[in-house]
Amino acid sequence: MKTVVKLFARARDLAGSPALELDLSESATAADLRLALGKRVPALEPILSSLLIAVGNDYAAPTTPVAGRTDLAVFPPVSGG
Amino acid sequence: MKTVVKLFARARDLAGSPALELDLSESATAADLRLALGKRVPALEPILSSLLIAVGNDYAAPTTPVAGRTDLAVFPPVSGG
Amino acid sequence: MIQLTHASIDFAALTESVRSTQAGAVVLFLGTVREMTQGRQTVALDYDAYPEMAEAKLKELEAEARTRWPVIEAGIVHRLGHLELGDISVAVAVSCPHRHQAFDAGRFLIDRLKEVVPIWKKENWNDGSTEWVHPGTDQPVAAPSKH
Amino acid sequence: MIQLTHASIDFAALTESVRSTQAGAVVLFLGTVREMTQGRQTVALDYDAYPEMAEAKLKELEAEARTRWPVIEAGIVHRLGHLELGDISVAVAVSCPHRHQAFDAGRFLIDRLKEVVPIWKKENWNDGSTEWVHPGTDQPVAAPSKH
Repeated sequence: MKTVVKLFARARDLAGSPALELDLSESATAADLRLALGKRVPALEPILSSLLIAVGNDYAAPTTPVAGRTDLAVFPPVSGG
Repeated sequence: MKTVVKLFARARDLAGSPALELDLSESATAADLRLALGKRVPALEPILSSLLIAVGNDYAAPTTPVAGRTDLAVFPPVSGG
Repeated sequence: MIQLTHASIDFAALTESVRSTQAGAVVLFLGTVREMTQGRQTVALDYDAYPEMAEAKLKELEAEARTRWPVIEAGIVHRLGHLELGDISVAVAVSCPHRHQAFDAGRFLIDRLKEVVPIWKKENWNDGSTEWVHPGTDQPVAAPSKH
Repeated sequence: MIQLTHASIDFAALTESVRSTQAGAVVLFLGTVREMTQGRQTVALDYDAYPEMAEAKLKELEAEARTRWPVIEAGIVHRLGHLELGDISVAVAVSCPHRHQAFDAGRFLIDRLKEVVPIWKKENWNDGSTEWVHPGTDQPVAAPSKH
């Protein structure tokens, strides 16, 4: 199913876009999303393993379901303050 | 020798004066000053052992000489902040 | 008060907003744009955020602080966009009955903010290059700057 | 800036005075007049000082903080005289390159101030009585109030 993911900071720069549409299975987890992102945007490879995945306002675990969500975001480690 | 001592806070209130003149020996120490104060102002007795003695801008040890100094002060534990 | 803003942070107003006759102590922390980081010279920073999640996380942090310390009032403001040297990037204000509570709660809020709130800064170095700061990632150049 | 004053403390000006492009962190501590202390109600406080020694001790504390942390700027202002509920009795501001340095230096300054600087406060309780606060002395009534 088509799933839109927002991107921020260096992830957005590397992808060249603030959002991507991925095609995920109905049972896809955050781990699957990470793999799909790497395939879709090879430029993300250097930071792929460190990317954080958010579902709504919460950080996702690798097993967190993501398919069909409309509030997904992917970004590198934070550096506010 | 005549020695003037400034008083602050509850020590001043108990003595009823912002300063006292004491008669100390030429070898008098801070410990001697404390004893002389207690004799001169019995009302200070309840807080006498906790009074701090300053010579100039420094806290005195019991053995610190005080006779002849013109910059002596005696006061209870501090509570600023 | 939890706020993300592109305007200058009014730290005095934030501090006033947490004062209370129930509090004997107020602690304010300001993060400001420092010029030198490990021998490299910054000329500006750009801050970006995922605003919805950042505000939600800031509210969570305030709530957690309130469970751990007797917080009377707390406020966190983070600036976004382009900041020059010396500008205030973040302000955290907290009031508590006693001073060590206020220090501990304030330090907790800024420490956790830097760990979990989705905000990112991009260095503008004096050689004209720019670089996102992403702690722990294998960046080509310098280590991340920290307050 | 080291200052004893009978006027209201301008904490915003004090904070501005320690900001620097060399600093990534500013910590401000405010002591404010709290209403309740161990179940007793304060209506006002009177602060007295031995001014020459107090200023000397404050300068010593700033110097000691500078030997222990990379302090860029520091300022301490203590108010004297009659303070109402909520008034600021003391403000400590310090800037350092990194945040934990600023928190540690700020906490050191206010902790030591309360131990060694010859300033005293007198409680004005809501029953009309007054009482000097002298920690460790055998006072007839309540324990000393602390921030």
